[in-house]
Order: sequence, then C-alpha cells, then structure tokens
Amino acid sequence: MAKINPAFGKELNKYGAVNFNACYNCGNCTAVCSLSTEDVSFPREMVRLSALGLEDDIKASLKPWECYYCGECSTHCPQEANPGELMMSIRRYLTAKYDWTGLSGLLYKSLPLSLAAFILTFAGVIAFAFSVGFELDKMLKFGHLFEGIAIGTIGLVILMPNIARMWYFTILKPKVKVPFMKYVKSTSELFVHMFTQKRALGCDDNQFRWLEHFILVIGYLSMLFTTVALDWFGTTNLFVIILGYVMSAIVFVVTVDFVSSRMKKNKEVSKHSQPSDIFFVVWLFLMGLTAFMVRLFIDLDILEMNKWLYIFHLTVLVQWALIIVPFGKWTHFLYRSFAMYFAKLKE
Amino acid sequence: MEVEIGKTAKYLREKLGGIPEQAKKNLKEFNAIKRKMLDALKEEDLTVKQMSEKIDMPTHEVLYYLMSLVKYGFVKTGEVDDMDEYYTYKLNK
Amino acid sequence: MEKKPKKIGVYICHCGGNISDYVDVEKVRQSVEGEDIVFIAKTTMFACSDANQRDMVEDIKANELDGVIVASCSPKLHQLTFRNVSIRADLNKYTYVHANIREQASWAHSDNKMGATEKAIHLVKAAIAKSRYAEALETNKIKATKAVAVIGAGVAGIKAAISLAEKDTEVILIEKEPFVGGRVAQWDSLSTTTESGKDMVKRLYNELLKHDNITIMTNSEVIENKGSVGNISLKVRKTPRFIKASACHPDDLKRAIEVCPVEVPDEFNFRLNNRKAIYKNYPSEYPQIPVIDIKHCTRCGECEKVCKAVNFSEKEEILEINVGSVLMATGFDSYTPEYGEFGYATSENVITLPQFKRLIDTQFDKLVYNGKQIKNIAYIYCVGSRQTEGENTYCSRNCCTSTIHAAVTAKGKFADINNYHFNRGLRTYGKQEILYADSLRQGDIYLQSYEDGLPTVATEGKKTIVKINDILTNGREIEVEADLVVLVIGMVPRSDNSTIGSLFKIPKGRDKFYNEVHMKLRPVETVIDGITIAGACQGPKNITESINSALSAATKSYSILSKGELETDPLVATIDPEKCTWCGACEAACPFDAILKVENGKKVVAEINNSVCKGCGMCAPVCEPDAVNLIACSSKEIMSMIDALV
Amino acid sequence: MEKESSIPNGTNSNSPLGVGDSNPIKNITYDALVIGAGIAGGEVALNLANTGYKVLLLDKELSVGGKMIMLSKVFPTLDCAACITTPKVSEISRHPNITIFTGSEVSNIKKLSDNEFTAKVTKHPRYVRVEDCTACQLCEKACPVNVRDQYQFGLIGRKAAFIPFSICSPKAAAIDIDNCTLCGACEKVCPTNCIDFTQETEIMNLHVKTVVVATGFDTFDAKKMPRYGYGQYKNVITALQMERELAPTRPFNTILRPGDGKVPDKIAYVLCVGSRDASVGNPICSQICCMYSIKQAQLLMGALPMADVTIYYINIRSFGKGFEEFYQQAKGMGVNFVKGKIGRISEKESGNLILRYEDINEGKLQEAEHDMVILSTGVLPNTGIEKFFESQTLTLDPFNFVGQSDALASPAKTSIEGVFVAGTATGPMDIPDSILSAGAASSEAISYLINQQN
Repeated sequence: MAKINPAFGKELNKYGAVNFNACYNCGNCTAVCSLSTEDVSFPREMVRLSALGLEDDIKASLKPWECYYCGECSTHCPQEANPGELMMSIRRYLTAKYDWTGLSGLLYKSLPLSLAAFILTFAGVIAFAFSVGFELDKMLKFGHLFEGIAIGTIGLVILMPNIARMWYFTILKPKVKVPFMKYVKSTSELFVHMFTQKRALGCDDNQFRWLEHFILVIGYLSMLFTTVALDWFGTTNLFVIILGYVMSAIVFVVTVDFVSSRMKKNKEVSKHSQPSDIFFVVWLFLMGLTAFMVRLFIDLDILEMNKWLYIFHLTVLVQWALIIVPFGKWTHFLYRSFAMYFAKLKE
Repeated sequence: MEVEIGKTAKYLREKLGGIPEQAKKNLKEFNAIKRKMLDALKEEDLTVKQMSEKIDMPTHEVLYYLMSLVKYGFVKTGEVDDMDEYYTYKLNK
Repeated sequence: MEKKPKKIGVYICHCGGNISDYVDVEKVRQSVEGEDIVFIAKTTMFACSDANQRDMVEDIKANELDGVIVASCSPKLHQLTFRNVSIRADLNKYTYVHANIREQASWAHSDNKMGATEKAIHLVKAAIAKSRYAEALETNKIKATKAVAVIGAGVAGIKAAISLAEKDTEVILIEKEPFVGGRVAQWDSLSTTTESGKDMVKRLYNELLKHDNITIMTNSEVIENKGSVGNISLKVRKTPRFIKASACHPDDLKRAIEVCPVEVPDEFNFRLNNRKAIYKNYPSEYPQIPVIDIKHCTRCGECEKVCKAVNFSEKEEILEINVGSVLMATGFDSYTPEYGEFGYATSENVITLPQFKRLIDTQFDKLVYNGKQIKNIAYIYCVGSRQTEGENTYCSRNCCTSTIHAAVTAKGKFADINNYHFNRGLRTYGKQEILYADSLRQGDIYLQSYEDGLPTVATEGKKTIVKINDILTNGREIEVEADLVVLVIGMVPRSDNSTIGSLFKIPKGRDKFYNEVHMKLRPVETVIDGITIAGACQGPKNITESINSALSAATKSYSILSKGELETDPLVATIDPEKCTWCGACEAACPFDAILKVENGKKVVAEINNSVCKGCGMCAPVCEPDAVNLIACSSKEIMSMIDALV
Repeated sequence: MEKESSIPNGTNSNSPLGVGDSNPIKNITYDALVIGAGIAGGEVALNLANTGYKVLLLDKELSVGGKMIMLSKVFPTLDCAACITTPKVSEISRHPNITIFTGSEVSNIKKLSDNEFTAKVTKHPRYVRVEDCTACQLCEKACPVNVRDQYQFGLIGRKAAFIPFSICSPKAAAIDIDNCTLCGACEKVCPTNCIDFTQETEIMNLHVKTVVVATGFDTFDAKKMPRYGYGQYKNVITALQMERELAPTRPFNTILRPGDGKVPDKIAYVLCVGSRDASVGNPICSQICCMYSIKQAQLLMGALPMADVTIYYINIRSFGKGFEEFYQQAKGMGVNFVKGKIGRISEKESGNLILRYEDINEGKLQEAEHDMVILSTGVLPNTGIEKFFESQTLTLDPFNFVGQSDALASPAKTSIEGVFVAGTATGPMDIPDSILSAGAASSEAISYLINQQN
C-alpha cells in the first residue's frame, strides 16, 4: 500500500528537477536508455515514484546511481519532461538524505548558504594566515598537515557514516538478505567502478566523455596522492615533482572542457546545470591550476614574493575539503561506486 | 508550327533540345536489370534471396524490380516454400 | 404478353477481392451467361467505379438492353448507384435488379469457397428471374413543404435552425424544456475558449431572434407524427408558462420568485441546491421569462399578489404544424450510477462530474462541499462507459477532456487543491492532448487501471479512500484519501428517446443512440426519408462535433426540400378492392400507419396512402384473401426467384 | 469527362496542337472554389452542386478522392474504402454543376469584396487529352520506363505513361514528364491519339463568390526519427504503405515485407510516430492512428491467419461510435496490445527487427523480435495554403492547421469571411468527422452565397 505525496515534487524541484510531472508514462526514456536492462529498468520508474512522491521507494533504490546522464532520455522525451535531469536531481536529493549532518541538503537547495560557506572558509584561511603572520613556511607546513587531517576526519566522520546510511536505506531497511561472503566477494566491483566508471561506457556515443572523465579521476587521485603522501610541495624528488606537474595539468586542462560545456549548456546533460555542478568543476579546475602554479613558483623560487598565490590555493583546498568533498558533488564518486557494489549484493 | 498528331513527342524533344539525362540513365539501368533478371529466370525459378545472390543486388531492390516485372507481365509468382515464407518467381511465358 | 424476349446485362463485381477472394466470379459469370435473357455477362474489379459505370451505360445503349443486374455488395450501399446508371442509359431505373453476393455469399461463407460460389450463382439466377418480370415504373412526384421542424434547442438544434433559416427555409424549433440552450447553458467554463457556455447560448439565441422565419416553441413536445418526407404533419403539445410575457415588470417577477414558498431540487444545478416552483435557471436565461413549474406549484397565490404577469388561466395548447423534414437534435442524458457504484448515493463525498462542474462554477475563493473545504479530489473515469458488465460498452468520447478541463479550471480557481485522476487510459484525442499535458504540468496525478482492476471507493469514518492497482506503477496498490470523489459519468441515450424516437420510427444502434444510414456515406440521414439526426442524440460528441453534425443535417434537410418537389419510390403496396374484405389485419401489421379504412361506395376496404407506404411488405403475408400486392415484388417475381434459388 | 470543356466563359484549353498560339490568360467564373478534392472537398462540392451552385473543384493530384481512395478498408465497419469513395467520386465527376481540375494549383487568392474573390489557377499539363482517353492502358504497356509508383508509396514500379491507379478519376492516362524519355512509343500505340506532348501549363484567372479550403493533411516523415530506422531498415514501413499492401489493388498481390519478399509472421505496429511527441515538434494526438492500426491488424489477421500482430501503444484512443467495440474485437481476435512506446529499433542480419520498449505493465525494459514493423505515422498539417491568400490573412492555429475563428459555434469559419474550411485541414479527424465537417462547411458556404444574393 502506498500513499501519494504530491508535495514531494516541490521538494525535488529545489534539487533542480524540471517539469518531470509532464510525464505520461510512455516508457520511451527507459527504452532509449542504453544502460537500462530488463532487471534494472529506469528512468521512468524513478519519474513515476517522484510524481507520486513515494519517498521511501526512492531512498531504497540504487537506480539513480546506475544512470550516467548521457541525456538521450531527455532528448527523446515526447513530453519534454527531462527524465535525465530528474535522475540527476534525485542523486542530489539522495546525497542529502544519506548525509547525516543534513548540511548537503541545505547547500544544494540554497545558493546563498553555499556562498556563505565559501566566504566563511575564506575568512578562516585569512584568519589562520594572519595568526601565523603570513609566514610561508608555516602556511605550507600547515597546508600539508591539513590535507592529511581533513582526509582522515572527513572520511571517518562524514563519509563513512553516510555510506553506512546508504547501506541502511538500500539494503537493510528494504530487508534484502545478503550472505556475508557475498560482501567480501563483491568488493572487486566496488573498486573497479570507483576507478574506472566503466558503466558509463555503455552510454551511447559517450566514449569520449567517459575517457575524459576517466583521465580526470586518475589525474585527480594521483594528484591527491602526490601532494598528500609524497608531499609534492615539499619534496625534492624530481620524479615526484614532474608527476605532480603532469597530474595537476591534467586536472585543470580536462576541467576546462567540462566548465566550458557547462557554460554553453549545449549538451542535454548540461542544459539544467545547478550551482553545485558548477562549483564542483570550477573548484577542481582551480585546485589543479593553483597547485601547478604554486609548485612552479616554488621551482622558480618566487613564491615568497607571491604569498597570495599560496593563500588562494589554500582557500580553494580548504573549501574543496570542507564543503565540496563532504557535502557537495564530490560524494557522487563514492556513492556511485558503492551503489554498484550494493547492486551486486542485491543480485 | 504545325505538329502532326501522334508525333508530338518529337516536338517536345526538339523544343527541350534533347531528353533529360536522369530519365535516360534510369531507363538504361532498368533495361539492364530487367535483362539480368529475365536471363536468370530462364535457367531456373528463383526466390528473391536466390535472385539477390545470383545477380548480386540487395534483396529489397530485387523485390522492387521483380514485382514491377510481375506487374508488367514478364514474370509471375510461383509456389511458396514449405515454411510459407518465400515465394519463387518464374518467367511468364 | 411478351413482345420480344428481354435482353439484359449482368455485371459481377470482384469488389477488389471482397467477393473474388471467396467467390469464383468467373465461374459465376460462366454459369449465368447462357441464360436466355442474358445478353452480356461481365466481371469487373469495382462495379461502382466510374469507369465501369461508364462501360455499363455504353453497353446498355449499344446493345439496347432492357435491364441490368449487378451482383455486388448490399443494395443498401449501391442500389441507388446502379439505378442512376440505368437512368443515364435512358432505361427506367426500376428495371435494374441488384444481387448481393458480398454480404450474402462471400462474407457469410468465407470458410467455404465452393459453397460461396454456388450460392452466388443461385443469387444471380434469382436476380435474373426477377429481372424477367421487372417492369418500368414511374416515380411519384410530390410537392414538398419548405419548412423543417428542429426538435431540441440545445446548441446543435439552435445552430441547425439558424443555418436553415439563413437558407430561406421556415423553421419550427421545438424544445421540451421551458428554456433553450440544453447542456451547454449549464456550463460556465468551456474548453478552448474564453466564452462561457451561457454566453455562447446567448450569442446563438440572439442570432435566432434575427430570423423571422424561425418559430421558437419552448415547453413543447411533439406528440403525433403523420405523413412522410415533404409533407409531415406534427402535433405539438405546448405547456403554458403561466406567465404573460408582456404584462410585467422584471422586478415584480424577481419578487414573485422570492415569495414563492415551494422548494424543489434544482435539476439545472444537478440537484446541488433547491429552486422555487416559479423559476429561472440563471438570470440571463432565454427566453427571459420565468416559468411556473405547475407540477410542484401549490397554487398558494403568493406570486400573483406581487406580479400581475402571473396568469394561472393559461391553457395547454395542441398545435398542428406542417413541415417537409424533421431534424432531430434531442441530445443525450448523463449516465446515472447504480446505487453504491463507486460510493454513489452511499457516501456523501461522492458526486458526479456535472455536479462538480456546477460546483466549481458557483463557488469562489474556496471550494466547499457539504460544509467541508475540499483539498484532495479523486476523479473516477469511465463510470457508465466502456462497461465490461453492463450495457454501455462504448466510450463516451469527451469525458476525459471534460474532466481534465474541470480539474484544470478548479486548480486555477482554488488554491491548494490536488487532482487525482483514476482513469482507464486517457483519450484526449487531437488537439485536446494539449490540455492533458497542461494538467500534468500543473501537477495533476494520473493513476490507471484496466477494465479488470477498477478502483474502489471505501468510506472509513469521515474519510473516503480510493484505491487502485496502478499499472503505471507496476500494478502497485495506491490509495488516495479524497475529500471529494467525482464520478466521470458517460453519455447515454435520452430516456425519452423511446417515445419521441419511436414516434418517428428512428432506428437505434447497438449503443441505443439513434442510428445513421451509413457512418461515412450518409452520416446524418436516417432510414426514414426526411428525418435527419444531429448532435449527441446520435452518439457522444463534443460541442464542435455536434455543431458540425447539426450543420450537416441542416444541409441535408435543406437539399431535400430546396427544390420544392420530391420524388418518391413507386415501390408500394396496392390493394385489390375486389378481393379485400377489410379484416384490419393489414392495418395492424403496418408499421407506418399507411393503411386507411375507406368506404368505396360498395364496401369497406383498405386503402394505401402512397406517400407514407414504404413498400416494406408487412401487410402482404397477413392478408388472407391475398388482396395485397407489392409493386416490384409481385408474387410472379417472388415465385420465380424462389424457383431459381432452390 | 465533358467537364473540362464545359468551362464557362472560356474556350477549351486542351484543344490539340494549337501550338504556337500564345495562350491568352482566360477568365473563368464559378460560384464556389473548393481547394482539395479529397473526401471532404468532394462532399462540399457535391452539397453545393446539389443545391444549384457551380463549383470548381481543384486538386494538385492527378485524381480526385484524396487519401481515402488509396485506403484498404475503413474502420470500424470494415467497408472497403473504394466502395465508399468510388460512387462519390463518380457522382462528383458526373455532376453538371461541378468542374474538376486535377493536376492544378491555386494561388494569389484575393478578396475584392463580400462575394468577390479572384485567384490564379495553374493547370499543369497531363500530356493526355482526358476527354479522348479510354484508359485502355496500351500506352502504359508500350512505355519502356520504370519508376517508383508514388500512388503505391514506392513499393512497386510504374511506367512514365501511366494510369495513376485503377479506380482513379478521371480515369485517364498521364505522362510523368520528369521521367519520360520522349521516345514516342505511347503515341504510336494510342488508338485515340489522345497523347499530346504539346500541352503547356495553363494559367487562368478565376472569379468566385466563396472559397472552401479542404486541403487535407500530410503524414509525419518517419525519417525524422532515425532511431526507428525508416528508410534504412527495409522491413520498417509506414502505415500508409501497409494500407496499399492490404488494398484490393495491392502491389504484391499478397502481404510481403519489402526487404526480401518474405511473408511476415511477426508484425509490430509502433504507434505515436510523430504524434504526441513534442521532441519532434508535434505534441498533439493524431486521432486516427490507433484505429487504423487496429483495423490493419484485423485485416492482417485475416490475410495471414498464422501471423502474430502486436500493437505497441501509449493509450488506445478508440473514442468514436463503434470504436471501443472494434478495439475489443481486435483483442478477441488475438491481436496483442502492449503498453509502452518503442524507444529504438535495430536490425538483425536476417532483416528481422529488434524493438526496444518498456513494458509499462511490468515496469521492465523488454526487447522483442519482429520480422516486419509498421510505423503508424501521425497527421501533420498540409502547410503553405495560407501563403496563397493575398488581400487578407488566413490565420493558422498553433499547430499550423487552418485556424477556426469560432471553433465551437461555427467550426467551418476561418479568419476570412467567405472562406470556409472542411475536413482535416483544421486538424486531425477520421472519415465520418471529415464528412460532417464538410457538411458544416457546405452549410456555411450556402448560407453565405444566399446572403450575398439577397
């Protein structure tokens, strides 16, 4: 027995859903979607659940994560109901629901709040820089320390519990019985998807986008590893230095293309971009670019004269680590992979 | 200009200064295909598929020309195969 | 008797495979070409085609044929076509004989080709036998009255009346109710226009008034019908209004309504409220004179005291009118749900769509029903239409659109309402699809079932719960707690169709609506010559469709009468006064009241009224002394046909 | 056939071999001009003619009868379309008050005053003198050319000298000049010497009192939806093509799939191709596709008793008189109805087709294999008519059909007083509705003519 909640649509609209009520349930979206299968059919089911406002069913579903938003469903929707954008909005909604702090939801729904958070973190960085008297060494040292601590803390305090909540919504609450050994055996699925996003390859005409994305993920993870584990800014190892250059260059070059397509809104995927999508790519771009320049300035030995550059980089880093990673779009990276893993468990 | 009844095509041909190239080409092509098909059917009765292999032409075009030849009385439809799927076509003698 | 042997031509039609797929037409041709009177026997792909008709004319002229036979489809379809061929070939059209080898042979025996061919041969031989005796006959010419009675003053009737009047035709517009406008007058908001139903009726009524060749009769009913096309005489009973139009000031009339102590349920508002015994349905209603509902009036005299126009001495009148044609535009009834059908009459939260439409028309700001503010509305579609159990198997055509229009209007007018549509597959055909899309975009929710899983309505305390296994959500059971349940009731034939319809002997279809002769060839004519049908009395229609059919019917009625003269078939019964003993059996058997009892000087005998007789033959077999003879179906012809058949 | 010479105020333009005379522009006068000689235009012409008005009925095609004359049988009664159209067509072509111009176009329509319209009529040469042609088909036999037959929607060939189709009217040959090689073979065999290559385009000045637009509809071009593969996969055809395959004058004399001539046994109908689909620019419902598909399914079950027929639909719109019963009858005969719009079609090597759809009842994506697919293409407006009106604007509706100035109360009236509209020119409708709409247009036109006389 299910009860309808027509008010739910308004909630979803805040996460960016557009006109999905127009759906007359022809199923064309599911039929044109190249990722849809007999066992896992979407997006119409999600459109229907959203129109009826059956929230529990949406929360229990992993289907939103199975979609890689090629946009075919929206292009061919006879009612112009934007099923693709709805899937995207549900992902934002789910991200907010998985997040125990509730901050994700607030940031997604309110642009002023997001901006306030960015300003606050910026003020914090300035305050810190002031407190150490704008000494570059101290700032660099702290920056490096911050990276390690942030990764650990956010991972343990925010992301792990959120994954646990996702598991609760999608496996435990719907009473899916999974033998323990299956959890172990299926872990490979988790990592394969996390690092390759190979599922997106199934999207039609999407090979280039997948490749771009793949390079970006590898570049980003390597940059993270290079700066955090190999202390790129502090190292003298030539190999590490070059590695850092390459990786950060990859990140900002690839993101340029992402940003420009978001700006042009020419593809179905980017027609309805939300601020959170733009923050994500722009900050990624800034991360790559500022990291590259900081290291370049170090090598040219002119960073001392251009401390503002490092402060800028640190600001971007802090905002990235404290806003975008735990509460913003970054989490897709995790939830998608876990969704694949959980889907395997459900099989 | 006086034109003789029954010979007006000549008049138009002269007026236009010839025959449209496309029409000429099309007629030549049709005549060639017609000859090929009728020759093939002289040897044996054929289905569309067999004809397609024999004269190296896509099946949909074979069907189009073959049915046109049936319409014009050169070819006639024969028996259908055991599966009730494909008809054979033969010369209409 | 016979001077020289007849020469006839026989044409056997393939009907493009309809016949030739089952009947070996060539064999039929061969087996009849040797018959003595058959001069030509041919087969043809389409006998009715222009080319073949041309051939027939040439054959007849070149070979001086005396008659032709076409063996093809039902004579209903093409007898007329080939009679006209005969005329063009300078033959008398009654020498033409039709053989039906499609419906009677190929279609009826599609499983037995041999048998179908055999039967076709017999049928053609029977036609040849008839042709042997078929005589040239003259059509009867009668003068036609250039006047049309339009029955029903809904939008279809009004529009037909205007259209006829514009064509210099006298019109008598007869309306049973005291006011004109029919159903459309009951609606404020109409789909696809900003004009209200009432304004549309007002506009049309004002147009009616411009024509002085239109007589409007309200409160009037046809009670008798005599004669036939060209000369129809009708008796109309006119119930008085009991109010003299000229004598009174409108304010006094208003007071009269105020003081009336009687209250009866207001049918105009679908019994949502009460009205007085002296009433008008709405202020601008036409004619602009109130009426006294004499059935409910207690004759207390209160109204007389305040208004001089009230006049209880007015008497019922019976008027006789003569017209050449009758245009039926009597409209439809709304389906009345069974007791308890989706909670109808058992739950106080359940109303019908017409009631709901009146409700939203009459309320402002807040939607309140039974003192309760309405938030969630459940519409249940196809109530009384597309029934799997029940008589109404047809789709009522415009209820989907009508409901969505009401839902959109309600949502636009009242804040915070939710519309839930429990449908069986939306049928917003054509441009109406846009309305459906609008309703979806504004957030209406549609839940669908099939015929075998209809929604249920249950009352739990004060709540009304509607449940459905929604096929759009993988068949899941979904429930809605509704403040108001709106039953989308379909259109059904009017309950008084059996009285007025049988007065004119209009046949009804499977759906019990009036039936046209042929949906595509003659869509507004009935088998009764001179009687046309328009609007929803023929089947569910929306306003535009009703008007189209009304104008078509007007064109037909007009073209029948425009020449002032009519030809009628000479195929009628005749009475041999020598043999007739007047037993009255024929009179009783005649469905058209064409038989009169007359005294011819010597004795009492039956006589046929030629303009009424349809030549149906009902009288012939009941006549014991065998005094009835049917022209063109003489015993000689029939017996020879039987001989050929057996 | 004498029609063509009974033009008032004019000489017979087809007079043979008057070559060299520069044709002066003729003036012709009628009471009414009816543009489009389909079933609606024909009905209007008949109604007006029967009440005594002189009508010019004009069509750009070589035959009157419009789309209906090309159909097989018609729903829901399953009468053969020819049995209904041919007698009407014959009545129209014989009527003394009706003049028919086929292969003709009208332009520059101007309203001068209340009962005065002028227009330019362009009559394209047929290269055959219709009044002399006996439709003996000898020219057709003699002609060496073969081109795709437009009246069979390209399924089969025809000659360059040809009779458009067996029940066409006027039933006379025509020369397809674009494909003609001017060999003269047709002339040599013609027993009545009716072939005349000296004919030229004729321009006439037309004066009428009223105009009825009955220009009909167009169908959606399925090539605009590449995901259905029409044009690319040979076994994907349109419903109009199937209509020809089922018609009495069918091109293959049986049902064959055009890809390789196989007798199909798993046939699919894809509904709403180009209708109810904003993504291809046509959001409205075409009103007839459900029913004609159900009809074709029933006919196919009759023609191929072993075949499976499946109809993929969004909603079945069997709303008219007898339609719902007809739909139920199809279900009873074993036609499969599957709720779900087809998303994509792909072709297998065998020529069979894989249809991808969501079975809405199950909520699951499915793929089904069929050996022939029929696209039930939607109804679109026949665009461009408004361009021919010069002095006043003929307003169109948002979907580019001819606009109705008073859609509810006077559906046949347009934005120009004295110009009326009939049939599918105003929007999708079925045959009975077209005829009723034609009845309404006739009524309005007659009233208009009478009013102007008074």
